[in-house]
Amino acid sequence: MKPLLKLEHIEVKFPIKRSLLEVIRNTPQKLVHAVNNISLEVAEGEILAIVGESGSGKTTLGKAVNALHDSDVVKGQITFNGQSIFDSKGKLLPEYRKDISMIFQDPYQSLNPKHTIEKIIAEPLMIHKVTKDKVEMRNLIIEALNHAGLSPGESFLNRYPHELSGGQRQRVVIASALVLNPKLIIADEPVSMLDVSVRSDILRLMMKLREEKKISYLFITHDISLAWAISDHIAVMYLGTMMEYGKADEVIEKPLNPYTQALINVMPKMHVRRNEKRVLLKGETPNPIDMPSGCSFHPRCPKAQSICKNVKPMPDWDKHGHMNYCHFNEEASHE
Amino acid sequence: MKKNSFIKLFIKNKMGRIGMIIFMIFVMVALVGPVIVQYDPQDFGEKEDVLQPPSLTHFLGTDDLGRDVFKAIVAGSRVSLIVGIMATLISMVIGTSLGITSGYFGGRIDDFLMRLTDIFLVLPWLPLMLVLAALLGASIWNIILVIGVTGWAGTARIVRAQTLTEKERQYIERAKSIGASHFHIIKHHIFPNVFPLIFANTILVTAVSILSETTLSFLGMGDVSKPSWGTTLHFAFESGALSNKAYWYFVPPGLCVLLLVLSFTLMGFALDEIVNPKLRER
Amino acid sequence: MEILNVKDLKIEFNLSGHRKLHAVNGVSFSLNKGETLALVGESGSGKTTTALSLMKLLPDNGSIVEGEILYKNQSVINASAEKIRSLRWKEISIIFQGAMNALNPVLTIEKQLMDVIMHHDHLEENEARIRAEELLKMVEIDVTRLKQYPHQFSGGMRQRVMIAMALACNPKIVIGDEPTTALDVMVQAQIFDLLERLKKVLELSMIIITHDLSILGDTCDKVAVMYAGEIVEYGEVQDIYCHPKHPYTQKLLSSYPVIGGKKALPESIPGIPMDMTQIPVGCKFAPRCHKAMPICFEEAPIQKVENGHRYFCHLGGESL
Amino acid sequence: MSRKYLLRKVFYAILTLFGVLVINFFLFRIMPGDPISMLVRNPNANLETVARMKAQFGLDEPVYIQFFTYMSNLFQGDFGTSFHYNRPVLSVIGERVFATVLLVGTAEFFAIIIGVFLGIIAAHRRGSKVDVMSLSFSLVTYAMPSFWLGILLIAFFSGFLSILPTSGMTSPALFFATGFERFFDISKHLILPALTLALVLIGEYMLVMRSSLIEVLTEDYITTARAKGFDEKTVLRKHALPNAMIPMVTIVAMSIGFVITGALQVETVFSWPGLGRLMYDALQDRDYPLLQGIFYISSICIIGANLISDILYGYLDPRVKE
Repeated sequence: MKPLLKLEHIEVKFPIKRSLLEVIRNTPQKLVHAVNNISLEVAEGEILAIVGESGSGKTTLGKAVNALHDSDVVKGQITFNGQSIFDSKGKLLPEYRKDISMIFQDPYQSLNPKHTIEKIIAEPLMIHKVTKDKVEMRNLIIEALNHAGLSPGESFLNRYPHELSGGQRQRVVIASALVLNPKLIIADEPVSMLDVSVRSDILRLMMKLREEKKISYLFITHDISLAWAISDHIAVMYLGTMMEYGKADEVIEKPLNPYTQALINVMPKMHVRRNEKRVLLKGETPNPIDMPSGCSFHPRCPKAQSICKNVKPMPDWDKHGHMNYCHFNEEASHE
Repeated sequence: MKKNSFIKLFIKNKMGRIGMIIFMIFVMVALVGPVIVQYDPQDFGEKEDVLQPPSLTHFLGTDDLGRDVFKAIVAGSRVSLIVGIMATLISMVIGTSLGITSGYFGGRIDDFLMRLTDIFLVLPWLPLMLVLAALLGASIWNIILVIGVTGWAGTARIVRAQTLTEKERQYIERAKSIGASHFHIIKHHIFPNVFPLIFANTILVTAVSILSETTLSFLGMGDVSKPSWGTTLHFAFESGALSNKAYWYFVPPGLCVLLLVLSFTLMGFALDEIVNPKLRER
Repeated sequence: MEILNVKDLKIEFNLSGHRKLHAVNGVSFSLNKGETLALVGESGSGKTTTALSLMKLLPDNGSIVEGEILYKNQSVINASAEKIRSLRWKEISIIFQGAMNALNPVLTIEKQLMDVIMHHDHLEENEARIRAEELLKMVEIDVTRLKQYPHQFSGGMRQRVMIAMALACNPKIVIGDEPTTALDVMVQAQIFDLLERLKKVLELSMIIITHDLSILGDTCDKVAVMYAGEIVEYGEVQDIYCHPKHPYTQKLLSSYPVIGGKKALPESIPGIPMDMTQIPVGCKFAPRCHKAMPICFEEAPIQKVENGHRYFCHLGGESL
Repeated sequence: MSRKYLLRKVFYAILTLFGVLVINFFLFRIMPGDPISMLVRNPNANLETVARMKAQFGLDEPVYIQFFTYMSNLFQGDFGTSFHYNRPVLSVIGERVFATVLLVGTAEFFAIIIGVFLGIIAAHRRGSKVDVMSLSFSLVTYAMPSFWLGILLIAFFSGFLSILPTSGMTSPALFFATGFERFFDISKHLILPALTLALVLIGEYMLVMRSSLIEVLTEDYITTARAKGFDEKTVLRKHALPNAMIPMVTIVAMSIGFVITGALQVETVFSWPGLGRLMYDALQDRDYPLLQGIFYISSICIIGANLISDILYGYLDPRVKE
């Protein structure tokens, strides 16, 4: 089926501000290689999880798709519903903003404390001039609130964000995304700041919206088990590069890439295993300014060979559409 | 936080309450006073009326030209208040708009505006005012303009700092992702969140403006046709009220300035404690 | 050998408007030498307050109103200020959460390690510096970074510095307040792996405060699940994981997707956390409990014990 | 604190100085009614001074040429000649600088020590009697016009208790005295004006120190320090103060700028022969070159003070990267 969203060779490189002195001595412009050469497709109603640690560029990718970075920093082609999101002059097509919306990580910060809930949800309607008449707008808002599980919607209209719990606030954010009935929602760590007990409510709401409204999601998270629980496909990112991509069950049960294997191996499991020897990667994700040569994971990879140091691997796709960005392809012994 | 809880917190704050009461008294005096008490700086009293101590006819005695000091103070209150508030409005408008623009847009505009603010912060403000007042002539509107134009730098710097923090908040990014324009973001998101700080700062800047007006008038730059407390103090000092111990002539006007400015500082600090969560009592 | 015993601890905070916040209402637990106890609960459950009260580190509007804390059989609550200060960091120390700026931003790491060593162990400057270098080696940080400032360290590295500082005076108990919450999964595993090795070498007993049940398997022996200022369930980690008794613990455990298990998303706990300024009659979890019975709203549940596995619930199991 | 940070700050200081210089130039030229018409309105201006004024400012040449002559003179240290004193502006200023530096220096010295000390105690024992007392003292002095405070002190000390001289820097009889006698005489005269200036400053420093320390005491690293078993005094001295002092440095530098203008009021009231008084008189006599010179010198002092505070800030706060 025709992909809803298609990303081809997306690159995001932030220039580091050079001081006057450096400009005069024209020292080379240093770049932060946040995202390098990512190509993805998201079908209608599909949930694609992007998994990675902090510094992997997953949020930058999400924002790039949402056109939140200024265009001279983002390279590569983004096509939505078959056509590019920028018109010939490079300006963003206005209705793209209606078809796509974003849920942010921190429910305490993503709502303006000075606005009532009604004003927050009315904002997208106002910006896109969906309707002039007050009553119709209010009904749309109440409907969105009910849809997001905040029923009865009327009772939330003139309350302020600080009167709501984390979970309720995240529902308001979802309601304000729903009101423009988007086709794609980019959810950047939507539940990581919520108490565990409230988490699955929000996830179940997202799944329900997928069934009812055929909304597809770009679900960005650092928690690979959460990604497995809710998404159809998983893409694992490290230092701006896509290390592995495939169906959720396949990537979890038969991880091919050493980085994914390490991530799954280190995931806390609900049983005592203190004495087992676990494969722990040494060090932390380096800063993406001076990128390691060859495969960017080679300094920390337990299976690194000399080839990894100087040759960039080619993404290798198997017949089930399971991609592994690595020179070696044997499955890990999986307990 | 909602409006009425804001006011409730303000009333509950002891400093805020005292400040508000003093301020209200002066506003009453300024509004009602000149209607009841006609004070004409030109009609000088008779010779024997000069420098009389406080008495029933003249509650606060008379000045070196036989004029009633109490009437002068009542008339002066209106001038001091008006000049203080008007000058502050000018400073706030310039300071806020520059602060928000340079904070929100950043880049070259920010650098240029910040250098401009630095220059105004560095210029010695009183001599600058004196020179401007001297060059423009000592009418009350020039005084207001002069104080206003030289007083905006501090506000600009504070507002810019607050805008920088607001700009990084996630609800700004959310507004951008919905497609909100810069103007919409500033109007609906940045300004409402920076306003409490602007309001608290306005109160403190008014205190400084009143002090500036008094000092300018004391140094002889005031508008003689509309005497303020500073002008009264100027004539008191020039006429040597000090040496012949006419304390009723030079103490009350100064005291009024002190109380009015104190009322603004008290309110300003009370607001600051409410706005700044770190200072708030737990 | 029991090193710490807490009996019916009650802590209250007085808020503006004469309201009282009952942060901890009757908590009892004990800690043996070399054992690691996890205090688990969601935000507002009183777990951090309980831990801080062990060193009487409550903020000025908080106070211990009831109960007893015995450290090596000496009362902590009515110990003199002098005694408490000598107990802090020498006997009990804390690893604060990495995300907070628990390290002084304007002092070098070296100064912050040495000042507590020189204070408690009365060492000379150069001896203290050698000890500081030892500590950094222990937590696998390059010794040359001693002169650097906290802002020059990444999240994971800052957490290792906190661990080094917590071990500076060879304390008997180390409290970890959400030690890995703000860190990536990989760094979190490294930190727990490091703590495991240090515990064996130094025979440390630890109290880990966390809201994340999934990490208990990595480091803890005993678990105390807390809700609204009370311990609702207490027992061995394996016991809690395999057959949790209290509905709240059951619900919490089911909220974590387990790879390989079935994919259905569990029901979450309805309602919002309890308002701690009032003390309701009956069980505190009743309003949000999916197995609540009428009795739960009238009487507080009494403690039930099944070979070391204690829980407070009117439901099943033979009561004490 | 890297070299780049230092270079950048010096560069900005020079830029600001240039800005002040430009404003200074235009201030006296394009104001409604150029200096000549100002002078003409001044009763004692005769034709000869008007002509000299014209030559001095070269008002007939186009503005940009005036600007270049103005700039080149400045670089050779020639600030023009004062009309009133008929001597180079720089030398007139030179004579008066010592008096202002003495006054401002003493006032600042005591104000910083007492203000910071009071601020620390008030913050440390927040809500206690000391806190309320010092808070109200500061709020009152902060709200008081300095010249009026001066007048009150004069009235009090010359009226009821005449042990302290209330005007001038040296008593007439001892004009030619030297050595200890002169020092003692000057310091007697210095007490009241310095006290006036200091009182206002103490209030401001105390308020800034108090709120800065209160904010620092709520930080997490203070809890860590207490958890380490240090007593309150050590926590305050070793962990709280190094952080709370950082904003003080900027505030003190900024206030040095304001003090130079504050000195103007005090010097006028106490007729203290400093730069402030010189400017006041220059204004009365419409002596523009002198006014411009004083204006420029005080701006340089303030820029210098801000630069020093930026550098100190870099030392105190290691997080200030380039």
